[in-house]
Amino acid sequence: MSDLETFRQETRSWLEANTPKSIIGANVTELDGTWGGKKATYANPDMKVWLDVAAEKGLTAPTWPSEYGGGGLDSEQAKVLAQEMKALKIPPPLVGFGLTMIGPTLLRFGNEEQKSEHLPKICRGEIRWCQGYSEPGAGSDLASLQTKAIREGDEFVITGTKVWTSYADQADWIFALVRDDSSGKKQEGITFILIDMDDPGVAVSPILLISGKSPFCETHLTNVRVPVKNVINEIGSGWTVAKALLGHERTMIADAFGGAGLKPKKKSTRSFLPDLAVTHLGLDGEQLADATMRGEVAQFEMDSRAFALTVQRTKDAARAGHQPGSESSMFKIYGTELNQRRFELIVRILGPDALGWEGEGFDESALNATREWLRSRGNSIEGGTSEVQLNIISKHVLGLPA
Amino acid sequence: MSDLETFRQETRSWLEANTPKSIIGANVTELDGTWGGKKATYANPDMKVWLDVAAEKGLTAPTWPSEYGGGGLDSEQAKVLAQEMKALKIPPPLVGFGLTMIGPTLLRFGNEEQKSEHLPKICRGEIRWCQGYSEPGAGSDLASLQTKAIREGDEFVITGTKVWTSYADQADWIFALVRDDSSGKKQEGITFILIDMDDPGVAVSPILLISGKSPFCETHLTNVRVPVKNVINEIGSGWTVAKALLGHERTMIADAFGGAGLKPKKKSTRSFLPDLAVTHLGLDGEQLADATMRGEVAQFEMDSRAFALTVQRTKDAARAGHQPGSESSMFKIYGTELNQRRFELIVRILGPDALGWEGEGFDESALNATREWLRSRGNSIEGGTSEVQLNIISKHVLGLPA
Amino acid sequence: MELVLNEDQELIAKTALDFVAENSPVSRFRELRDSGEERGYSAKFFREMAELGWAGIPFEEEVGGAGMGLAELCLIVEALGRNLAPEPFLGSVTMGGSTLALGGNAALKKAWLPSVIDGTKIVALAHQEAGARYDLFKIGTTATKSGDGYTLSGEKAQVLDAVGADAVIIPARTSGASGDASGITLFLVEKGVAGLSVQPQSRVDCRNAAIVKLEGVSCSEAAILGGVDGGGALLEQVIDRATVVLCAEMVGGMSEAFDLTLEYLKERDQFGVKIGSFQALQHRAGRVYMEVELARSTAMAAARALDTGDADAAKLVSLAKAKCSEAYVLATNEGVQMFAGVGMTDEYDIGFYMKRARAAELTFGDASFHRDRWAKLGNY
Amino acid sequence: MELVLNEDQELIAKTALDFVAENSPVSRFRELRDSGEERGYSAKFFREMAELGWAGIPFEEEVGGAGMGLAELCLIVEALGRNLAPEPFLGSVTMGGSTLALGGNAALKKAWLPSVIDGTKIVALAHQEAGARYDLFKIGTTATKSGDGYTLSGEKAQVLDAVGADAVIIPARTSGASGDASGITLFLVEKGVAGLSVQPQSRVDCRNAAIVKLEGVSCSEAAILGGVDGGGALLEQVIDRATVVLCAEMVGGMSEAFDLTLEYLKERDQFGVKIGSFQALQHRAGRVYMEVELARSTAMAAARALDTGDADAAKLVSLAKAKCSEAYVLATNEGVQMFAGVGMTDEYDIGFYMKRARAAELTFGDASFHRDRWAKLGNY
Repeated sequence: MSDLETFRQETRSWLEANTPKSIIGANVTELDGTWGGKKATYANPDMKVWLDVAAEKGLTAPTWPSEYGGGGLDSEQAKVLAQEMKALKIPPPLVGFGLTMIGPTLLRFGNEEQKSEHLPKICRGEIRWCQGYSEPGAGSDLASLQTKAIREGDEFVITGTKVWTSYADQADWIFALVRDDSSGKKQEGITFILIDMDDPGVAVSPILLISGKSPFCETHLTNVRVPVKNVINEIGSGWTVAKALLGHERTMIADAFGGAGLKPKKKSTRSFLPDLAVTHLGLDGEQLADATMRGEVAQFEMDSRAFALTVQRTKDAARAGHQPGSESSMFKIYGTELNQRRFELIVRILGPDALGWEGEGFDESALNATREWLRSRGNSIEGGTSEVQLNIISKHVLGLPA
Repeated sequence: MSDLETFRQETRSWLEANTPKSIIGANVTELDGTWGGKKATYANPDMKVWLDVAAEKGLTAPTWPSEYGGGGLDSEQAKVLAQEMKALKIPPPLVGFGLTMIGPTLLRFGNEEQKSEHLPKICRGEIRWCQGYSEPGAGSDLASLQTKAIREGDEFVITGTKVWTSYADQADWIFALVRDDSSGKKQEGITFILIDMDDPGVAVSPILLISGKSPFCETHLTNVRVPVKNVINEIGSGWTVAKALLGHERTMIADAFGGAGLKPKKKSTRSFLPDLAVTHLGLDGEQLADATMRGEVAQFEMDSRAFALTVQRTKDAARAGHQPGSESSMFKIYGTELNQRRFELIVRILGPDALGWEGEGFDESALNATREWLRSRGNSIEGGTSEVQLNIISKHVLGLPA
Repeated sequence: MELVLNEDQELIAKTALDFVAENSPVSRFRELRDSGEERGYSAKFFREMAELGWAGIPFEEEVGGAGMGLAELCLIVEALGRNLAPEPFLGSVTMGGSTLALGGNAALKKAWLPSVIDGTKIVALAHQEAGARYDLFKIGTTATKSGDGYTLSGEKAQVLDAVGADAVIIPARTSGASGDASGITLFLVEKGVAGLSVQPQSRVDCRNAAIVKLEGVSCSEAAILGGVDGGGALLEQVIDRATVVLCAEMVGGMSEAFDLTLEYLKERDQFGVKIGSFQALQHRAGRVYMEVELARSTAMAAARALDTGDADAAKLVSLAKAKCSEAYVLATNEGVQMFAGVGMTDEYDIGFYMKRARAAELTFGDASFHRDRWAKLGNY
Repeated sequence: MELVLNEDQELIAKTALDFVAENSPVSRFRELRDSGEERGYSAKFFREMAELGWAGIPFEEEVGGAGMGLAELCLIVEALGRNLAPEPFLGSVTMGGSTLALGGNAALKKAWLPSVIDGTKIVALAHQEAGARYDLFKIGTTATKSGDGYTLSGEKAQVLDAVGADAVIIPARTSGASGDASGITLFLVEKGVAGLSVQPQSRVDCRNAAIVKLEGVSCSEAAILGGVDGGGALLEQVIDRATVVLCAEMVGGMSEAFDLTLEYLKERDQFGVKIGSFQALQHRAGRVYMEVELARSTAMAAARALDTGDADAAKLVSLAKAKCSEAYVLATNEGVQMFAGVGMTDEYDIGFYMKRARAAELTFGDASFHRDRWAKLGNY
């Protein structure tokens, strides 16, 4: 029996033995997953138990080296672990930007001291992280950021405002881009630094969106004193670190929309959107009563399927060892636009019943759809606007002149 | 009775008395209209008679001053004349670029000698004109034209190639933009000059389009000697003259497409496109069988109507004495795109039967539709591409920064 | 028909634009929203506008109106739409008022129209029920004969400007089945009568709307508009008028949303230049400009067609609503995208217009609904 | 299903691309067109390609095939589509060949398939009649029993690769009414038989196509494919396969058209810069790039689905044809627009691709036809 098979069986038995029964099959969404940190909350008490045993075993960060609290698994084993957890319906013990963003960044760019300082706390869910990139004046043009970092001895004194800092109000530490030097090209003089949000001078205020409440915050830094040893990579080399992380983020967003609109509803011969349309517009013979809507629903389903097939093609190619191209920009654009089209269609199918903001006389599901439609308008903006992605495609994929 | 009413009655009786009966009601298309010139052809012999009596009376150019062979009418009288000719189904005695392009240009920019030399010959249909603007290297960027005009005494020696010179193969004179000076800004050093195409060194070759034969030609000028007195306005001021003419041309093209797709077919309760669609796709109950096509046909009809209403709105505003804005660019873009959508729809409605190029097994009408569809792709290019028009709108209408 | 403003209309348009811009800028809409006040508009401010004669524009002189048309009313509403001023010109003046003017008997007209016109009374029209989408005839509310009157029972949804209304006109079924054009009768029900309840609803565009419940409300025959079983045609006629007025509001809204976007394109710096200098955005702005221009033409044409009883009126109404729906959604989607991050925040106004665009699109039929109607009217 | 080429496929693709690019660049297509030669392709060159084993790819080994699938055949056809090489892989190999392979009796297979595969014989399938649009079952051609055979009468339109064909397979009605799926029988008719005439047609894309007239052509039962009255299902099956092969040709064509456009954007100067530096054109090129990528994925998936008998195959075929039709038309419309003036001239190749895109779109159903089919297959 192959080592991988042995590993699979060991893993399964360990999972069966150590996972609290109450959380098995628990449907954990992004929101009620375990994000950890000092203000940690848990969907149910056993999720805390599960976090601790999993962390102990190194399963919160399966592929990280064990000396930093990871599981030390290779990608094959990690895939097996994921498959087994899926099979047993076990929710992830821990989620969040520590695992997906700053952790990988530290592994690639951090020094020994930084890694042993921060990675174990991430693995154990003790510290929750957030990202401090964008600023009021620096959106698509991120490199024009102005948050000042003035060197004073072995400290940087940091002042500026970061926007779109997701979940900053619940985070303990923030990894931020700051400007230590304005003399050269704007991409130079940028430093990637880790800031303890308990430090004096850090203030967080949530951002209200057109769709209502949001995880986004504005994070104000006023003369925050940060030790120079918190700088990742070299001083002034922050742009390199940031770019690596941005491409990564783009892929995550694209993945999130990879399947847009393809969830078939149970107990129906139709997929979700056609079913919704038939429910609200009725049938005319065998066909959806509103012919125009019928065409639009079909067009959307077909574009979604074509997109999903393209995502699959890229993954199959990567698995077959082909160098991945710059597909992430295409996926970001098309995936987010599909999501927007999806909610726009849902809202148009519901018609006037979709006009509710809250309260009396509107279905909960319709109210959600409306909020989701509004929220989806941000998809083509956050994580690099569609325009920026098209610039990237034009330059890096099509090789058109600047 | 108002002077205008008197004029109307005199005009009608004159027309009834002097128009050859055989041409009344003759449906004269752009092609078989009377273009005049040394190689003139006539849809029927009486069209020649009609040209001569009309020219004698000054009706080929009703609003031009009578001393140059025009009718000396004011715009009100000219409108009455047009109405009466329409009522009596009398085709125009003369058409062509002499009347629509170079004539008005001479009236505005020409000197006395030039006007009395050329205008009467235009009015009498003796000389046919064509336009020499674009060059192989100067399309959208017209001002970068390279046709050289070297001064030698009281002559310019002109060498270069002009493309898209419509009907150059049937024209007697060409009005052209040439470069007399390459030292300054590209818009400077351009001269607007009149060239007799019988002069040695002028060679014309027709251009074959993807849609087949076309009126377009390439006109090669090799050391053509042109008297300096043929320069319109001052030497080096040709760009001013050209721009005036270009806006004019844009409006003419927009007008040509103003009613795109709004010709209702006789003896049908439906307008043209729906009728065609029903003929080829059939009805399903009361509705066009192909629901998607039904939506697209309706969308096209509605956009066409909306466009026609917008053209009307602009004209009504002008009549009410409002300053016209830069609508001509919008009309050029939208009108030509409507025409393209129209033929694309027709071809898609016909389906496989629209795939003929010529000959056996295809309806004449289907063959025409296919050629027209191909030809229509040029509409968004000729007379200033849609991209150039959008640049104009962005700069001159929306005031966006360069 | 002439698609240009005459001198009187120019004057009305200018007065309205100046007055509304000065007295009800978007900031006022924001304050009203944040105040959470249920009515969502100011009855006092509405009366001030009425005193300018605005609410009487489309009504005959004998009832206190100005004897003008929708073309003129639309100039007022366009100004309101530009500034998102919430006063009840659509719900009361156009919907309630037109129903009274076109279907009311002499007594009803005399009793209500003058106060609708001077702004002292608000009359709403309950044109829809939940789940009916855009079918005016899908009516579950019933009116059963009892004695020499009727008893009404049922529930109406999102009745525009019903919160704080003095009366609500209720289409009810006196015969036939839900979906039938015939068998519909309109009743004017005064506020406070037993069995009537008005429950405010919170909409994405903050427009005054309410659920109107009728539990055995008794009505006299004197309260009937358009005749017994004859309300269907009246309802269609009124909604066509309301659609055109809504289109004017949309034209105002899309124009302002586009202006806001152009301003931002001219002032926002990224990559060291104004973002308005990016050709891709310039060309997209050019496309929005064209669609807004076309939408404006269709709205003007539809209003004039209804005023002159043009044979083409129904087609032109559908044309206007389809084009305005598409153009307003395009202008606001592009607007938010070009504002980018801040466009998504509640702090900026562009989001208000995006919500209003969607709400307007989904009122009285969206673009596909009216494309379908256009095709039907064209016999295909 | 794996949406990536395995090593064998990589090799086939490379070989095909190199061979076709070298031996049949677009200039060859232009020469063939200008020569006005009726067949429009070279029988000799086709046999050379067949000798490379290309024509036998999708057929079983016992008849001389390579026992591979459509996925592999599509690699060849994509290379042909890129260069507009006109050899009859669609008409004879795919349509004629598949009909024989799927519906032919032992004798017919033995008699014809080997020579279809070695390129010595051409067999066409007359799948359409004038005015039928995309309805395979709208068949006016009749086959009436006479003695122990049948007599065929009727007219077929635009029979692909019929000019110079050695046999044409004729779907004819043996029972039922035009439009019925049942009652259709397929007959193989050899060239030269009495009553058969083949009249070349000139199409916008110069593809080999002909009117096939049958005036009392007699056929034996031995020439029947798919059984009496059972040809409808066979016809559908074959056209699904042909559709996928056509999609591969379209993917090749749109890729080349897009490459030509990118080249031009990089070399053409206007206003002192390369036109490819204009952001508006860059973003539109980016959109074309995405649509071409999506179209390619759908074409690959559809071919594999048919090869593996995937339950979703029919939906994927419609998906591929819809996406490829839209993407090819978009890529060529944008191409001509970006080439501007010269793009409209016969002298440049981009126009060939625009014509080919339209012709392919209108063959076997355009995007709306397949959107409709997708919805039907999805029960709405």
